[in-house]
Amino acid sequence: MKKIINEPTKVVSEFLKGMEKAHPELEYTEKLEVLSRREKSDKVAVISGGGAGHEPAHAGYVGMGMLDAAVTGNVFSSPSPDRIIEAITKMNAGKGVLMIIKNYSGDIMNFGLAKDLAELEDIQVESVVVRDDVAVKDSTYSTGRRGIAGTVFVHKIAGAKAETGASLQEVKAAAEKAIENIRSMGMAMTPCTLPAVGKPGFLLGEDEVEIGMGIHGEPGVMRTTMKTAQETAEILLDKILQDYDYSNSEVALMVNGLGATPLMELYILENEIQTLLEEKQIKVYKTFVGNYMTALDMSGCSVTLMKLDEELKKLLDAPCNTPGLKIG
Amino acid sequence: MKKIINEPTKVVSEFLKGMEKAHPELEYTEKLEVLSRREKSDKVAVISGGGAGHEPAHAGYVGMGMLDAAVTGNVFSSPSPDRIIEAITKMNAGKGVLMIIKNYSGDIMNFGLAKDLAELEDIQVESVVVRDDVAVKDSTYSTGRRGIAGTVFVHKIAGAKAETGASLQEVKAAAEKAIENIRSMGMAMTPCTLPAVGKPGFLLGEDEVEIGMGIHGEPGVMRTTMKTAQETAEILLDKILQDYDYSNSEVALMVNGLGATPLMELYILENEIQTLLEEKQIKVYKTFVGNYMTALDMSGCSVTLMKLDEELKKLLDAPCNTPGLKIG
Amino acid sequence: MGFHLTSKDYANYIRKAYRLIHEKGDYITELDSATGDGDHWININMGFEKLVEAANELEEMTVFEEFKKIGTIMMSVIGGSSGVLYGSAYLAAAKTLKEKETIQNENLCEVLDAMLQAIMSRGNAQPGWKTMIDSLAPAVQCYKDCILNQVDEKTCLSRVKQAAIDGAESTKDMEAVRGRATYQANKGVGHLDPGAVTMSYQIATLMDCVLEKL
Amino acid sequence: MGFHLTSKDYANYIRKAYRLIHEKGDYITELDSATGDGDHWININMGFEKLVEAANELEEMTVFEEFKKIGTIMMSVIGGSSGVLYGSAYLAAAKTLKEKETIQNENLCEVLDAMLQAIMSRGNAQPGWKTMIDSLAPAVQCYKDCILNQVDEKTCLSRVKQAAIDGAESTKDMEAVRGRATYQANKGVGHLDPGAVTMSYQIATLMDCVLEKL
Ligand SMILES: Nc1ncnc2c1ncn2[C@@H]1O[C@H](COP(=O)(O)OP(=O)(O)O)[C@@H](O)[C@H]1O
Ligand SMILES: Nc1ncnc2c1ncn2[C@@H]1O[C@H](COP(=O)(O)OP(=O)(O)O)[C@@H](O)[C@H]1O
Ligand SMILES: [Mg+2]
Ligand SMILES: [Mg+2]
Ligand SMILES: [Mg+2]
Ligand SMILES: [Mg+2]
Repeated sequence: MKKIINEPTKVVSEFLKGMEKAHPELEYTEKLEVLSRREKSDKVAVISGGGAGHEPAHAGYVGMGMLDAAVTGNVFSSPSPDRIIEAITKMNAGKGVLMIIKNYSGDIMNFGLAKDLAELEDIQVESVVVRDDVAVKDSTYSTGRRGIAGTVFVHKIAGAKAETGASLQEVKAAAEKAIENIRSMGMAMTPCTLPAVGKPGFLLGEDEVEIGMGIHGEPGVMRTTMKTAQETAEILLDKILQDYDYSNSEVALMVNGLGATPLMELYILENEIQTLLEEKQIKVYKTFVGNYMTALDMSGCSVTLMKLDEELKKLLDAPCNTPGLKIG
Repeated sequence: MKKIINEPTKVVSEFLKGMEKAHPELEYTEKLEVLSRREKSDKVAVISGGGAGHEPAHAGYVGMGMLDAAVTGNVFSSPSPDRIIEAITKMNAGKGVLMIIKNYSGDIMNFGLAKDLAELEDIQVESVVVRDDVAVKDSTYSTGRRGIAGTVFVHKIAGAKAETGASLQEVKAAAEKAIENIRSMGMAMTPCTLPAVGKPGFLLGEDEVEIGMGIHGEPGVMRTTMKTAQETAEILLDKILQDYDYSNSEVALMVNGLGATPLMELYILENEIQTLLEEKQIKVYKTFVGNYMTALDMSGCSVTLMKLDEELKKLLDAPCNTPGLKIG
Repeated sequence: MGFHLTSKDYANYIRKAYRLIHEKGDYITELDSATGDGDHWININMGFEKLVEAANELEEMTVFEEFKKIGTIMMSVIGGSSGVLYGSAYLAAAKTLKEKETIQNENLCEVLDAMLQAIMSRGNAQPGWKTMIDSLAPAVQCYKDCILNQVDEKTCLSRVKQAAIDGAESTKDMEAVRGRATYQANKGVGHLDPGAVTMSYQIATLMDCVLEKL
Repeated sequence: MGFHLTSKDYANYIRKAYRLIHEKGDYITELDSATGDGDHWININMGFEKLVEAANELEEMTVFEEFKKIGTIMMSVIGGSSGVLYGSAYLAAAKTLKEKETIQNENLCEVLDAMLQAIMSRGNAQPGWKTMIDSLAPAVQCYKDCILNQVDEKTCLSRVKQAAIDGAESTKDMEAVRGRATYQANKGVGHLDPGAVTMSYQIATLMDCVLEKL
């Protein structure tokens, strides 16, 4: 394993220290692994978080127009409730706190417990759960769909809504509208290596890819041979369009890299996706190409669509200034 | 080789088509592989370019406050003079054109020939050559130092100066001042694979890294075992500080990923660099962490320092809005 | 007459459980990589490492305080799904030990039962869903049966141990409903659940520790 | 009486050179990977591919037009260092062919010399600097010597071919001054220069083509 680290157990705290030094407008709370905006504003606080390993998510989306704080767990592990409570109490300005949770058992349980505890302290906390990954069957019986790259759109929408001075319920409603309209689908070409494990968690053959693999290297839905960019675009988009009707609508498109995929390849894929969307008369209002929600050093990609109405367009276009996303 | 591409010979044009679609403010000139700003402004034009494979460089730095156009060659191959002339004639607004060239024989020759030809058409063309890589001995006899990640700072400075309405000579002077004050040093952990070749150009052992490797996988100055982030920071920074005296000055710091290195690791390295710079009383004015100048799918990093005076600070802080860098 | 488990005994159990868990690193990581995200061992191992560091302190506490402390440490150090589940389990178990000086046979059964209820409610999960519950639940059931049937302590403890181990083994054929194995097309069938296996290590070690006291 | 190389002959030479270059892909890529950036073969191969596509057209031109066209194609298709160097070389060589119908012995020597001068001036490079020049320069020198000494054409052409091949071979022990091999600590010593090797392929193939005409 070749990684630019010191000790596997210290990666999270050193990463966040580095973020604080690189971005003086952000503040790091040691031990609790919370990164927050230094200037607390008088509005609904929007927080998110989860296991580390998805950089720039989530710490990279802290800043004007997106998150007020991000809570980081160990690599691929949900943060514990005490960390989450720190973010809640620190950023609550009396208007309440919205938690944006990706749909994983661990996150649901930890954020859920933190919410219960915060409410005992009379802090108003609401939560929304992102479940955009169409690789996983939705189900009310099981945990259901995972939250993946689409989460970044939810951060953007909720953050922009909060900046308008909206109420907690309104911010929550905007986030939920976004969630309703977001679907994603991913593909992995190489495994990822947890720093503390030191070797990849699984193997893929020289010419194999895994469609639908999760952002923690959880097994996908289909293993197949490497396809062309065009075929890959078709496979990923088909799965999304089968699940949700985007026809005759305007969408935001995100082509996301999982960490080790060159930007050139992401744009090549994006080019194919645009062609397909045009054929299907789905109009792309805004496009995002880059590493937004990664899986350590995995190579691969995901495609996300968010259907837009006038409100979502306005919120998407609203300015934001975070290390991971700048608009306006 | 697993790459999200269609055909190796088409990667450059498909990538640039994807960029045009994702960023409607940019325009792609087919065949000549030029990406330019759609709105031509009445100022000195700043152009750059080089072989593909360094994305977001150079096409990703086209936009307000940086480049007016980028010319792309095949992967790792300098663009031919006809492509460069297209960028020059297209973006010249009568105030002249500054070409920012990375110091490689091929680029020097191709841009040089293009300059000669453009001057025959009565277009004023000036050029500056970036040679920031301290891994290579500087020399007037041989080609001398390569241009690597520091080039992005030169784009920023020259672009900002041009936006002020400065003359070609003034823009050139600002770019040269930046170049004088920039040094970089890199390290590679894995090789890169040219799409048309399909297998890595060299091999590194399970625990080996190469200090000073170029952004085309050109051999470095020393092969050694994988070091901790702290040791890596020391090795790279020492080499830079041995070459140029940054003591008691303010600097811009860039910790650049070569393509496949997770952002988390770049911030961990940056954290160590900041500690070392603090010890040496070098004040960091602004920090950049991310994939700015890559080498296809190589994993590794580089560190760049630019010494700042008041003019450079102002130009660095000036707003820019490009796919690869947004400020203000 | 039966056993009396002191807070010192429990601290010793922690040390012993840590050794076993620590040793099984590659195996557990492999299990979580096959159906999950590969971090289960790192996290639980780190949790036990911290518990062992605190063991001298734990020895001096009442069992109530000791369980509360263990729960707090586990919740914050382990993180992930297991952290909050074990944290909730220990905090719930602590409640059954208020004002107790030692843990005796019936108490131990109550402790395990409280843990089970806490995990099921926090995890919103049932037995048979391919989780740590599938090791703990049969162990608790077995314990209750033994007490009901007045089985002698030694036999009882050995049976509980075996039930936990068999329970973990039984997850192999189960389809996951909770946890990351649900994302797999075949719901993880054919693979052991890592959380059930580490649960069985803890129960087995605990039973061994108690058996030594008899 | 000596050879008369027509534009059709030269187009045939292009086809033949392409076959040889195409065949040597792995070898040349390996050479450029060892001391450079690994793209030399891809680029020159692509250039020749385009030349072959244009070969029918080239056959119909005067040799002057043919060389100009080849230069333009090479410059724009090959790119990199080699593209601009070969482009300059062919454009300079074209000038020596103005108003000529065929290429005869002395003309061919002039063509190669013009190419050499163009490459040296565009590349700002000298013989001995571990570049393509180190195959071309000795070939030109040899050609000039043969003409001076009135060596018969057959012997002359064979010697030129050998000089190009030996010249490429001689780059193995040279230290690079231009090109990417300069970035290496040992300046590429011990490795052949890829550009010199592909240059020697072209010269050797060209000489073979001419020899067939005798
Ligand atoms: N909702 C749940 N209820 C009970 N146990 C669960 C639940 N979700 C996960 N588990 C248990 O946790 C184990 C995984 O723990 P861990 O790897 O720490 O968490 P994560 O899945 O968040 O990475 C699983 O093997 C399973 O036994
Ligand atoms: N300045 C120069 N003068 C003459 N030949 C050169 C010069 N620079 C490079 N070359 C030749 O070009 C070859 C490399 O070509 P190529 O791989 O296409 O270019 P690049 O180095 O830009 O990738 C070298 O092997 C060398 O023979
Ligand atoms: Mg996890
Ligand atoms: Mg090249
Ligand atoms: Mg896990
Ligand atoms: Mg080359």
